[in-house]
Amino acid sequence: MVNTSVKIGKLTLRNPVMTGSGTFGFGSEMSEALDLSALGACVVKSTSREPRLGNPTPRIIETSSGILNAIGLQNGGIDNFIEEKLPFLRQYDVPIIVNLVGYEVADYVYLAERLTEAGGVHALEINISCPNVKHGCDFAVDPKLTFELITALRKATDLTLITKLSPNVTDVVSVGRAAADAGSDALSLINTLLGTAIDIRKRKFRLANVTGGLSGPAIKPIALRMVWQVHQALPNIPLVGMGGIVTANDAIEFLLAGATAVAVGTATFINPTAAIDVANGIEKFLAEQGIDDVNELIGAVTR
Amino acid sequence: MVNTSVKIGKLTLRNPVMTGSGTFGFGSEMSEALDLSALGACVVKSTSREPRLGNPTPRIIETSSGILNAIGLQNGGIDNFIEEKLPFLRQYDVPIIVNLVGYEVADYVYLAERLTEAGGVHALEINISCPNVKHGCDFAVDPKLTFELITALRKATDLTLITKLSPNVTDVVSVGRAAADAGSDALSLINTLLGTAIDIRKRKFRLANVTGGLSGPAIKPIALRMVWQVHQALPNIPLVGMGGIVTANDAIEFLLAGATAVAVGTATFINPTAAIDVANGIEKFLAEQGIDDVNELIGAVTR
Amino acid sequence: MPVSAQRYLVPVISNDEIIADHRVLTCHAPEVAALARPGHFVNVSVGDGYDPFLRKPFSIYTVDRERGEISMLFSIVGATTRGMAKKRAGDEIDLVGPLGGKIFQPDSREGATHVMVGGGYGVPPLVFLSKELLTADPGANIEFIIGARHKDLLLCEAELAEAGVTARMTTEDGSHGMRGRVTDALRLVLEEQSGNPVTVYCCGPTPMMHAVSDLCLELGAPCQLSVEVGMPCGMGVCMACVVDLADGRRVRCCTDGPVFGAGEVIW
Amino acid sequence: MPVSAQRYLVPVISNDEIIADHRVLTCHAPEVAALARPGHFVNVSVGDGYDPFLRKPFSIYTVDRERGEISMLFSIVGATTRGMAKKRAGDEIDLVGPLGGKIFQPDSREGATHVMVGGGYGVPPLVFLSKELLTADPGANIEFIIGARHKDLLLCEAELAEAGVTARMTTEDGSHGMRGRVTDALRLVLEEQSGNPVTVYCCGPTPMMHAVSDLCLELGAPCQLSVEVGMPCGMGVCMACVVDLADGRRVRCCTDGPVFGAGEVIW
Ligand SMILES: Cc1cc2nc3c(=O)[nH]c(=O)nc-3n(C[C@H](O)[C@H](O)[C@H](O)COP(=O)(O)OP(=O)(O)OC[C@H]3O[C@@H](n4cnc5c(N)ncnc54)[C@H](O)[C@@H]3O)c2cc1C
Ligand SMILES: Cc1cc2nc3c(=O)[nH]c(=O)nc-3n(C[C@H](O)[C@H](O)[C@H](O)COP(=O)(O)OP(=O)(O)OC[C@H]3O[C@@H](n4cnc5c(N)ncnc54)[C@H](O)[C@@H]3O)c2cc1C
Ligand SMILES: Cc1cc2nc3c(=O)[nH]c(=O)nc-3n(C[C@H](O)[C@H](O)[C@H](O)COP(=O)(O)O)c2cc1C
Ligand SMILES: Cc1cc2nc3c(=O)[nH]c(=O)nc-3n(C[C@H](O)[C@H](O)[C@H](O)COP(=O)(O)O)c2cc1C
Ligand code: FES
Ligand code: FES
Repeated sequence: MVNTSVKIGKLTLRNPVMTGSGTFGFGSEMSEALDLSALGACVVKSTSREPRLGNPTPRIIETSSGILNAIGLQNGGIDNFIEEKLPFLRQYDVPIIVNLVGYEVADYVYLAERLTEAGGVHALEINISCPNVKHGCDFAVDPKLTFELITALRKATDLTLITKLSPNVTDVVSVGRAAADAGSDALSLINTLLGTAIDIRKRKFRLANVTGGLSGPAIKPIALRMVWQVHQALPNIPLVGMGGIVTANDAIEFLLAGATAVAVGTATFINPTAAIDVANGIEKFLAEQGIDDVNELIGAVTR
Repeated sequence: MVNTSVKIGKLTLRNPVMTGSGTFGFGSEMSEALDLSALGACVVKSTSREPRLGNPTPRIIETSSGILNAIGLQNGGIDNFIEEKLPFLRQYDVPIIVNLVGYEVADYVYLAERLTEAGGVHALEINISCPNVKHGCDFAVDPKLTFELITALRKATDLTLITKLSPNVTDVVSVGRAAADAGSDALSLINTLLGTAIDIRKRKFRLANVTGGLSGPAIKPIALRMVWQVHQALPNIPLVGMGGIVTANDAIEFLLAGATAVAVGTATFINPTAAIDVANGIEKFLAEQGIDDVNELIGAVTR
Repeated sequence: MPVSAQRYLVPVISNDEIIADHRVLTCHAPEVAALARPGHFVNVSVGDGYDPFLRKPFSIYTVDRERGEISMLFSIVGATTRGMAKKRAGDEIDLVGPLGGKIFQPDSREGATHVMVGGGYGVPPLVFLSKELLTADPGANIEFIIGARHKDLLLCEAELAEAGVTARMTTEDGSHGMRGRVTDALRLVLEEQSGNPVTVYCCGPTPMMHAVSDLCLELGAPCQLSVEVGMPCGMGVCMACVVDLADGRRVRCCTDGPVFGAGEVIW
Repeated sequence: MPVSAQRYLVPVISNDEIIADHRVLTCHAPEVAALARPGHFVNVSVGDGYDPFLRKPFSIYTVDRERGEISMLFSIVGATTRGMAKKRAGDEIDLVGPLGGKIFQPDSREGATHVMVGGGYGVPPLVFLSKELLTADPGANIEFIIGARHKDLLLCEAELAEAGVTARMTTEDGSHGMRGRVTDALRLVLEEQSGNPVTVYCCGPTPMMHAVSDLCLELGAPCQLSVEVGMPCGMGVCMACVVDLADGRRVRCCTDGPVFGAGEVIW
């Protein structure tokens, strides 16, 4: 038997494949399309203190091998999440990771406390890197602010903390190190790359929000490079790699680069069962290659 | 008649379409495939002080809607360029832009002086941003170093100076501003985004150099966003926009975002006449839309 | 509402041009055929690579549950529809579906008249709906209005005739049927039907649906509109397809719709 | 050397499977046919989108200058060759070419024997070369050696017979022809020819070419090898296809080659 389970902080995942926040709704939407319990973990859409209506439409447009999104973090707010979404998810035997977003440290701390208290949440992913809201990037581009935020969160909760890094920086390692130093149990990377597109006849931006975040296969080489860089610099902190993963082969590249787990984001839009297909594909690859533990792959790339 | 000519520093181009350095050799290779005189300008491969053998192979691999390259600046050195390549190019009625690369300020100054003296060179593109050589990124990620480099070059030559910016930074505007303040006549952007890819069966990087630069349509949204950001912040300096341009429509997006000219890079690999097809396509678009001057498009995007 | 979004790689049975740049592609997809109801759509991908990356939604046009076949009627506008146009019998096509949360709800009142108003590729789901109504009740009262700019763009007239439905055609240039817009014909129909229970079902270009919606509100006729917006996922998870409702909610078109009532949507 | 790299969108004439996962695609490309010589290749693109982005090189296999047709023999391994496999007569294919700087240089010495050594899709350009030699001189001495692991993988035996060339087949498992490798047959041929002017032309998998090159150096036979490395542009501008030469130069395979002499290349 092949072992596919990995550990992220205190959390043991049955396989290394999670969903990408914002690409899998709150889980319930997909509960008939696939078996949620077959996921390594279910990461839900960013949740904020108050409900948010998000940006005007168009919110997503297509680019070559990718999409630009500027959803603007539409969500029902923390009360709605705890009352309406969490009870449904608790039915499933799957780790639930809630992605948090806020304007300031106090927002994040409040959310972390509420979710710790609510019970049934296994880890928090800290979105310090959403490029689509005012001040959304403040934390992610600044190691010092990141350190402060994660320090405060570390005091507020015992839940596994995963800090989600932005790729829109010169030095992703320094931000990752700040989060690790402040007590983050793991890092996830990458969030989307800031981009835009223009309708040449209308002479207008194709997204109502002007810019959006680029995701999908187009960004995979960049994401993989960043995962590798961070793993080289910080080999002891588990990484959740993401950015353009569509197939098991893509995911295995991330594992070899140093990710302990991966997330499947945009790919779910074109293949509803992408996350589970990737998990199954990894298992098949291990069997094929005669590898009995997925952990052997982690960081195993050589020059 | 539609006017397609634009100005970059002291240089007037018959149309806004250049070739991308490193994707068009030294011009001579393509002289039978297309009419060099139909280009807005011919930008040649990076030239260094001494000949360079570049990196081991594989040097280019394919990714979704893009490629990763780690050529490592193979070139014959400045003597070879002036003796062997320049005389050929001088035969054509086309502005010649030489892309320079060096390890330190003195290298760049030396190259600029040699090329100014040689005659027949119309502008210098300063590659401060090649991610494939040791220290290759030092200038491009640091506004202060960029300012010093361009200041020294400004003293060394009267040729039009175009500083080529790297996208692998948190704040591309600050580097662009430093170059402009130091006297760069124009800015070109973007160079490639640092990425990697792994062969999962061999557990090895697919590029001999481990990482390489991502180019092609995959990066277009990021390039376009950066051109727009820099144009918003520095509306008075002409920009040469590039990154994923394949068609005239792509180029027009860059013009609308604020580029005065564009460069067609990787697209030449799949369509030898891409640069000229783009130039012709822009002219056709202008005619179709009843616009009599291409300059009307520059920065004309609205929200 | 969760969707039973399943992916199917299925063989194409036929692919025929019906009018210029419009084709009907039929494929063997028994699982989809079994579940499909009028207003449902499927998300189609034609390529092997990731450019274009997203699937594109197409309404289900005909369903043959016995043979396990469904068809889509599409107009060739971009990469996916160009790729669909190239498919030949025996080729594979990649579908996710059936998708759609709130679809057409047939008016079940005694003697109700069902008024279909369609334009462009909005007509096919209404043909599907009409056939389902007639299957359930061969005596169902159906009025069908199809609008187009020109007679060469009118769709499905023959198919409806075959099903026993005589459609009223309107063309903006008068080249076939009544000169004018679908709303001109709809006003006549609704006046004819005044006093009877009636429901309008509408699918077509947004300006047309907006006008139909306004007219139905004016005349007090219940109206169901299948709203079209870009749908990157079609499964309720991306939050890109949102529409603003009169009650202040911002909901997903794909799973909270795509069928909404007149007056419900803010245009 | 500048290449006259021109792009052509041309119709496919036929596309036939010859052995498992290997096909010959013929298209109408008169400009390419007019210029093509043995050792030239064309850069092919099959998709509409940008994934895969790059073209892929394929040797020119047959040329019918009268009809303006060329063909390529390809083995199905990835996106481009899968796309080529799907093309049917009448479909379009997108080519750039003919490409190649230094191609095969026929030995022009009186009475020279031309020894072809090919494996896999390295055989077709040598078939082209043999036919050209025979057209120029119907009495040309041609020895042709084809190697494969198993008889089901041997290519072009019948086509060569038709052209009047009896190829020596070698299979690693002895399932057809001589058991062994091409170098075993080559050693025999070169010994038979000892004293005569002879040139070896070789194209095949790199390990095979390496072995052939070593043998020719050992036996002092002139040898031309068509080297295969990844070629992102094929036109000499990307600098990715470099090979290191014994004289210390690092040159482009596409335009400074792809044909090099034994001893010239560092393997
Ligand atoms: C619920 C639903 C049901 C539908 N049912 C049908 C149906 O039954 N039949 C049918 O034919 N269609 C239907 N559609 C519409 C169909 O999904 C779209 O037309 C789809 O975009 C076609 O995909 P494509 O790849 O061919 O075109 P796309 O490439 O997506 O192009 C679509 C349109 O967008 C424009 N466009 C593309 N790229 C750009 C750009 N860069 N800048 C500006 N404009 C651009 C194109 O010119 C074109 O007009 C339906 C849509 C919805 C939401
Ligand atoms: C001068 C020249 C002439 C040639 N002539 C011919 C010819 O006549 N006939 C012919 O059949 N071929 C020929 N080739 C080879 C042909 O160009 C290549 O096989 C080409 O790559 C096929 O394209 P593809 O898109 O089908 O396969 P690709 O997708 O490019 O795959 C090619 C190989 O690379 C592997 N590969 C792809 N992606 C990855 C990855 N992510 N990691 C690791 N490995 C990967 C695949 O498994 C496969 O084995 C020639 C090559 C050269 C240089
Ligand atoms: C439509 C969409 C919405 C997203 N929303 C969020 C979000 O709310 N919070 C977050 O941290 N990341 C969000 N992301 C980023 C993804 O979780 C992921 O980091 C990114 O898309 C890269 O992975 P991918 O290429 O597999 O999609 C979103 C991505 C997309 C495409
Ligand atoms: C193979 C290759 C080699 C390149 N070499 C250079 C170089 O020598 N100097 C340089 O400034 N940029 C170089 N570039 C970067 C391009 O000039 C351009 O900035 C980048 O590729 C983005 O444009 P594109 O997507 O149109 O290719 C190279 C790019 C490629 C693909
Ligand atoms: S299309 Fe994604 S939520 Fe509706
Ligand atoms: S393939 Fe680009 S230089 Fe040879």
